[in-house]
Amino acid sequence: APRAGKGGGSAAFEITKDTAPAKGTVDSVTWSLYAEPQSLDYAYAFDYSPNTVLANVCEQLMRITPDLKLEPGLASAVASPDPKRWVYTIRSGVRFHDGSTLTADDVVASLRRHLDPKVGSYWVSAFQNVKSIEKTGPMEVTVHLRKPDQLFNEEMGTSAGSIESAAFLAKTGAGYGTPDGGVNCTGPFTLDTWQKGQSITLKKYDGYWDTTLTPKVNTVKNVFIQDPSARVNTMVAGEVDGGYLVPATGFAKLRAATNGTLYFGPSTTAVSLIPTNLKGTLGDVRVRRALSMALDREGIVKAAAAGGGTPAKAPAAIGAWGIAPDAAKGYYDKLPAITRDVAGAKKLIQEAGAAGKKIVMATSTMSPEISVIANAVQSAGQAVGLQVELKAVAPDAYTALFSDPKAREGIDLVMTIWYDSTPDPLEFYANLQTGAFPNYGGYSNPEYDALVDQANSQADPSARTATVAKLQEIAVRDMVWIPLYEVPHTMFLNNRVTGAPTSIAQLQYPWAARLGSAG
Amino acid sequence: MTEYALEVEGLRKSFGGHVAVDDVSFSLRLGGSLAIVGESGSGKTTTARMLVGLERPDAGRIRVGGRDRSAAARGRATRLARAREIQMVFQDPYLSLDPRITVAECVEESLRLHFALSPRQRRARRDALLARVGLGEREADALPRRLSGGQRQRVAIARALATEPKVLILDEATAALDVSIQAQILDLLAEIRRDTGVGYLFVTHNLALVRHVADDILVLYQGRVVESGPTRQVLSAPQHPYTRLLLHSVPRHGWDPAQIAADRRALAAALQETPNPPASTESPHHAPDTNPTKRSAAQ
Amino acid sequence: MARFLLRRVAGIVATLIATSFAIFGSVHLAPGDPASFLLGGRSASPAAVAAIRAQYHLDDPFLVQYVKWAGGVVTGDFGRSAQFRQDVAGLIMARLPTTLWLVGYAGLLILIVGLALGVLAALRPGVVDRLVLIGTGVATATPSFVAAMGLISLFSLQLGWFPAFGNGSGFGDRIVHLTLPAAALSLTFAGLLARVTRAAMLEELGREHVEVARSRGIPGSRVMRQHVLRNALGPITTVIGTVVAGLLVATSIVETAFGLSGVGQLLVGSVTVKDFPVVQAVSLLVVLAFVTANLIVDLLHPLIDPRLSHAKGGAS
Amino acid sequence: MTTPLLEIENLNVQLAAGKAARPILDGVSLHVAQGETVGLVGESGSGKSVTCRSVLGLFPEGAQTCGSLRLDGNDVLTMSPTRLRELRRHDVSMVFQDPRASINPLRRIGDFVTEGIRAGGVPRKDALKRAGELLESVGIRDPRAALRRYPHEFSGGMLQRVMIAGALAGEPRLLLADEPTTALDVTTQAEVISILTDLRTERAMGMLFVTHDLELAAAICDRVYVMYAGRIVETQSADGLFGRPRHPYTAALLASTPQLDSDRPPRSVPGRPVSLAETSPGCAFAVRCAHARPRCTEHEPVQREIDGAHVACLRAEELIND
Amino acid sequence: MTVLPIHRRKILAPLTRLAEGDKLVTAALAVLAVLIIAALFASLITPHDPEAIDLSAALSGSSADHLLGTDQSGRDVLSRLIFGAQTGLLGPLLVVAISTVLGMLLGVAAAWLGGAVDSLLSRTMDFIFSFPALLLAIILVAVFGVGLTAPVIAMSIAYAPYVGRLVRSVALQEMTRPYIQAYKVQGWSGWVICLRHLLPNIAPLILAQSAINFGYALMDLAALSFLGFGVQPPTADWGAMINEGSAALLQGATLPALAPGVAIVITVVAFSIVGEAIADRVARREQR
Ligand SMILES: Nc1ncnc2c1ncn2[C@@H]1O[C@H](COP(=O)(O)OP(=O)(O)OP(=O)(O)O)[C@@H](O)[C@H]1O
Ligand SMILES: Nc1ncnc2c1ncn2[C@@H]1O[C@H](COP(=O)(O)OP(=O)(O)OP(=O)(O)O)[C@@H](O)[C@H]1O
Ligand SMILES: [Mg+2]
Ligand SMILES: [Mg+2]
Repeated sequence: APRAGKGGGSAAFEITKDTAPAKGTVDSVTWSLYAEPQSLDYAYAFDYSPNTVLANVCEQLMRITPDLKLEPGLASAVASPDPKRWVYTIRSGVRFHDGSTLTADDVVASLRRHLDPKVGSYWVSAFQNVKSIEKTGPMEVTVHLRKPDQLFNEEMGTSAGSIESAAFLAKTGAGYGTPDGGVNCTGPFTLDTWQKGQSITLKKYDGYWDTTLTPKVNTVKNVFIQDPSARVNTMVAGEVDGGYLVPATGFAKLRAATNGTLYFGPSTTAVSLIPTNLKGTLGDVRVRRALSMALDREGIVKAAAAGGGTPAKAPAAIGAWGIAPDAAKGYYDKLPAITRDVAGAKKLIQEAGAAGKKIVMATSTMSPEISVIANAVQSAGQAVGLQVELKAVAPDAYTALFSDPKAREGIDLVMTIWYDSTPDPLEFYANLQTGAFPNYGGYSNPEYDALVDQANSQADPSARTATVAKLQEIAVRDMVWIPLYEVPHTMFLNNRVTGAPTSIAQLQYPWAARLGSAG
Repeated sequence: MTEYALEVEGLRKSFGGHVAVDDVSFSLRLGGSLAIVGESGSGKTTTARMLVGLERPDAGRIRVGGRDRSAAARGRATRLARAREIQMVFQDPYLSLDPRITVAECVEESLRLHFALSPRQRRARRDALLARVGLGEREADALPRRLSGGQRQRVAIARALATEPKVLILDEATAALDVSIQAQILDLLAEIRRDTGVGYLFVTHNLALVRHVADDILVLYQGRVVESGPTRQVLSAPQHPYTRLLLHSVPRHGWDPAQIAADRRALAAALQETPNPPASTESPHHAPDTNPTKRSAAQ
Repeated sequence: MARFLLRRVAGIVATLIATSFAIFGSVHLAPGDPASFLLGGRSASPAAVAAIRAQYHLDDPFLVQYVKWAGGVVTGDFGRSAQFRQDVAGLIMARLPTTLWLVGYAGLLILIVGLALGVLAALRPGVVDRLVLIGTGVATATPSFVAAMGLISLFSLQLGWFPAFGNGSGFGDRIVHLTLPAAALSLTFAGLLARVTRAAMLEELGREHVEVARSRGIPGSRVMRQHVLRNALGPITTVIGTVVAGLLVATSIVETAFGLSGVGQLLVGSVTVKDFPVVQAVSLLVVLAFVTANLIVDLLHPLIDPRLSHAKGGAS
Repeated sequence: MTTPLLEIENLNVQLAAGKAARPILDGVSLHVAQGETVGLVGESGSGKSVTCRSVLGLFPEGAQTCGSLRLDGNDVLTMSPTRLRELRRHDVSMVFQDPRASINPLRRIGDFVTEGIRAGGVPRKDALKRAGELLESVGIRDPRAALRRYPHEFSGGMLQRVMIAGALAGEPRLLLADEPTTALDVTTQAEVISILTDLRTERAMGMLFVTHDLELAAAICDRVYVMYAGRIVETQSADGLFGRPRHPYTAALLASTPQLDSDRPPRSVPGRPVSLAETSPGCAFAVRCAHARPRCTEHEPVQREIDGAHVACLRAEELIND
Repeated sequence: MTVLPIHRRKILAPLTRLAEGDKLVTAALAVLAVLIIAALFASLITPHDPEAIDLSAALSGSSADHLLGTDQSGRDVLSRLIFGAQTGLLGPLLVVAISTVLGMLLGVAAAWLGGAVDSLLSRTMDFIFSFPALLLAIILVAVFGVGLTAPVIAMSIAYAPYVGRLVRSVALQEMTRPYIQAYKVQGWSGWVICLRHLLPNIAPLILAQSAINFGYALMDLAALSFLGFGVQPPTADWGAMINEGSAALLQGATLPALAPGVAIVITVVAFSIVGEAIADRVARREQR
């Protein structure tokens, strides 16, 4: 059912699950990306722009569908004979773009790259429990785990599970995934040309195995338009046919456009504040809760997201519960409502004896939301008697906050826009386990840790989500992250074309294969 | 020995490959007056600059009152001592005073540097100096920009006299002035010499002027001394053809420029020098036969 | 002449060596571990860090690193971009055409508009001069990014005359795409050139030889051309030299403001993420362009002013 | 005397209103006949150059003029710009004081010499040929090579010859020489002067020779005008002027000039030369004049003829006997 | 009673002399006065706290309460503009002060000492000169991180040769003037001559150049802020405001970006007018 946003009058939005199916073929489509992919190596595909391209070119072992379900991909079957083992049966008759045939060797070579420190794969956390990856038959690969890991299989639907021809990997070496080296995977489209700094053009691949996804478009030209205004303007002007991740500042303009439609789709994205120093002022849960209570979430949604968002109760978006969407609603409703209560928050701060204490929040010019939210936090802090100091850092330093513990020194709070790649809420909540890499604040709770392990060994989705629900409760109770709002996935589509999924699954699902003419 | 205020021996200076001053020797008696004459680029100014230490001689000796000053001045004491020996007045009255410093201050500065006087003594001395060169209170408080060329040259003379030098070098000091003013300055200089016994070294190309101001004369031609002696003698019976040429060149009644031009060519041929060396062999800093007489209107 | 040229080229090489050393050295001083960036924000196991450090020779002593890098530069190998995992040379080459087009286009605009306005102002004292002075005064004071905003809002959003983004391909398309960026880029410099031209011409106008020419019955237009403008070329050329060099850096702002993918934007993007190999290479390139532009200006000067050819000691 | 070549009558030049408004010339009258050399002497700021330039119709910016200035009977002040250009190209030429500043340093000598005639439509080749001849006539060796050289390759004396050659290119009948040798050495000065006097006799040109050197004027001029503060104070034949100066200013000027042939020391004149704008009513020289009487500062002296000399001094007659 | 006005007239005398009745120069001086007052007393005259947000009033247009409207966070644009004058003027002031002092030292030392020192210093200046200011700033930002410090240091260094070359050539010219030589002959030491006579006499020219450099420094620093390398949010800074405000252009709010843009232009124009007026005066004085 469509969910109405409450971002305030004119800014309300409606979730559209999907667009109308394509009626016919189109020769070429121009699509906007907000940045040039730095690499098309799946091992480094950890951002919107490389994933949006690769989803059409490099297929994974598993597939995450637009309605956020997991289904077989290049593995025709997957089995877990015991909790510490995943056995993948490789689909036969699949050809890489160069015509060679997919075998277990390719799968082993592709997956093992994530384990190689020289590669420095961005997906290494998905493989944190992997002991070994072995070929156990001509078309069978077995992954041995150190401890039960349900998430691993789901991650195989992301770029962590992308499969590249072993021969091609060997041949291109360090040049793999660059504009010169290119890629040679399977997928409905092949990488045709990569004009550095300008565009990546994909061409329809005739030998694609899955005939349900035979492209209706011959070429897809992905152009890189960094400037948000330029991106919106090209859409309105019809210079591009569409694009995902529309800048919030352009909503009004795109809604008013007559040549296309602005869609809000299902998403796993939530915007949160991460207390990165649980030994400082924010170490006291009352202070975190007070800050949360004092925040004007509606105002933030309006100012930072131009109304394109809904205030959130939990750090993982409700859309992240793709494996059990209905149960998720129930769990979510049970969470305490977040109402703005400045007086109450002030009292809480007094109780905690934190009045007048200092919180340092990082801010950056990297994206406009950051400073709006930082300003809002500062003003909320002021209202409850906290002293919020904004520390401006450069974009590179802001990125480093999430990778380098040293960079976080002296900083209490950072804002993040977090999305999950899999439809499993455990993906998010596992992050808060003791010692997990994204557990930036160093939160540690034995009860929580045990529950994470428990969930990760529960093969049954409903059982697992029930456990995750407990995790969610604890995380919200302890305010490990302070939830702000959820944002829908956005897409603009010219009236000429239709069929592209609106959901965030486009990051791993061959979205362009469904694109075609509207009439 | 000590009867000379200034003794110069074998002075030599070259710029790059060009020898500007070559083996120049002369001496100036105490309270005497010597003129260095010669055409443009003959090395007059360079000689004068070496005497006051603005240029280092390549070779040769300079002695003042028996003391050698050929080497570079080291230390404040030597510097000051030398400044009290020789002073100089420059050609262009419009550029030889700091535009930001009043006349009184200009003279006082110099007194302050050289003599330990009480402020009152200093002021008195300053006023005396200014009066000496014929400047009153009104001019004393003025900035140079308010003064005429002649007045400025008076200030420059007062400033030079402030150190009580034995020798005063006047490098074309009246060339930029109108003749009526030039005559005033010449009167003034004569008076000062009478009163103080300072020796003059006139650097000039105006032979008529030399006749009236100098006891002795030194003729330079292409950096070398071609003739020297008492003014009267040299002017009435010049020995060197160049001196003769110079003398004939001075315009007067019955003057024959065509003859002079011919003489000049003959002289150049005799000395195997081109009369007008192409400028490319000359330094770019100095346009040799342009007399930098930028005569600005005195306002 | 040949000796002079040789000496200048040697000077440029020395400057470039010093520059490269300075750039490489200062980058070396940068706090933080380049390896942490190379891992792109994911968990960094010590093994991964060590592997990256070895791969990028980060453990070698500074001088060894420098010599290795400089040796590569000589053969056109500027190293590998950490951000794009590609050869820096390739990254730059791909973006160079856009930047060169932009600089060329802007340069042309600057020359034409700047010279024309400067000459006009010098020739028409009074209202025209005053107008040009005010106009160019505002132009020189308008930062390119402010101009960019104004131009985009007016010409591509309101009027829709020009596309709002893209480099274009092919001659005509490029011109259409690069017109607004070139206009934004040239505004300040054209104003500057106009003012310098005006001042140089007015200075020449006051010279005695101009009055002498007039006194000889030479028609005014001819005096303007052969005495005033001709003699003003010296300072004008000097300014054009600095303008060309300034343009290359200013492109970073304009390319960023217009979302053009050129070398300038690459530099800015690389600085934001500390992609040092790219920063080093682009900086070196800009400095090279700068000194080359200055060399050309210096070579032009003797042609404009014959007095200089002798002063420089060239054989005539 | 037939109709003079140049006839200036009662020329007044005044800088226009505004801060800089002031008079520069007051009632200047002078004439130059064909083949005559006329001197114009005076101290700095007396208005010699302004007078000289006005013959070419060149006035300081914003200057107002009245009076008449006729060349061959045609009034320069009311001439059309085209006619004025013709006049500058063909009838009157000027040699300036500083040749280095007066010749465009960036153009070849050939360009300078020929530019006047080429502006008049003479083809380049012919013009260059003519220029070569001219350079030869002013004593420049290898004139063809010289045409291709640049001003900085010449010494000041040589450059002044080039300037003279350039002035002669249009075959003028009147040559204005504004202190043409002040920047030169005495020996070089003699050479340049000899060239000028030769040419004048060869071509029967009239010449207005401006200088502040009285001796020089005496040596080469037929007649001399003496200027003081924007006015002509005395006119006489050269011999007369130096033998019997009628105006106290002329006398004072002569007395203050050092003489090579006489032992009489230069006698100074009190005060300093003034410009017209600084003068008070009456005789401008009165404040410096040893012979001044109170009436001198009350009435402006008018020029009178006394023994063939024109003098503007109230006491000229009385002083003859002094 | 009369002491005060006379005193005041004395202070303003150089300025009125500079303006000399020229309306443009008077206006430029007035603009600068307003800017300096705004920067010094920003907290007294701003109608709102420049950092006070009001999310519900985000991007409201011009109104009686917010004369120049509000930005994305609902902050008062006018107040931010006034506070922006602080960093807007402080940065260039530092750059100009440091580069002028540095350039003066280099230029005077090169001119006065001559010889090997001159060629060494001139080479050094040429070398620095080959780094465009903005490039040097970008490199230093890459190395030392964003903020005002790295750009100010970089631009001070990069601007120094401009001043240094000017000072050197002017000083060389001035040194050939006999008054400097007269002081040498008088026995003054080089230091005293440089400080008491040479520098004061070339100072107006340097001042003129500095005023013009001020404008350039302001533009360069604003450009760096615009690129996100300079002054960082939430500090009000014109360049940063344009950067933040440009996003809102799409939403039809022009004031948040336009206002600081216009402020930059006006300030730079004012500085260049004053600089040129000073240079003009120097030139006219030289002519006399
Ligand atoms: N600083 C310098 N560098 C190079 N050459 C110089 C320098 N100063 C003087 N000369 C050269 O030395 C020669 C003599 O110059 P100097 O100035 O002494 O002549 P002068 O007799 O004073 O001439 P003038 O009458 O023109 O003043 C000239 O050829 C000049 O070019
Ligand atoms: N272009 C001008 N603008 C303003 N005033 C001028 C101009 N030319 C000359 N004057 C003034 O006219 C007066 C006479 O100047 P002029 O140049 O004729 O004097 P001069 O007799 O030639 O002096 P000098 O011997 O110095 O060349 C001076 O007071 C001068 O200031
Ligand atoms: Mg000399
Ligand atoms: Mg004159």
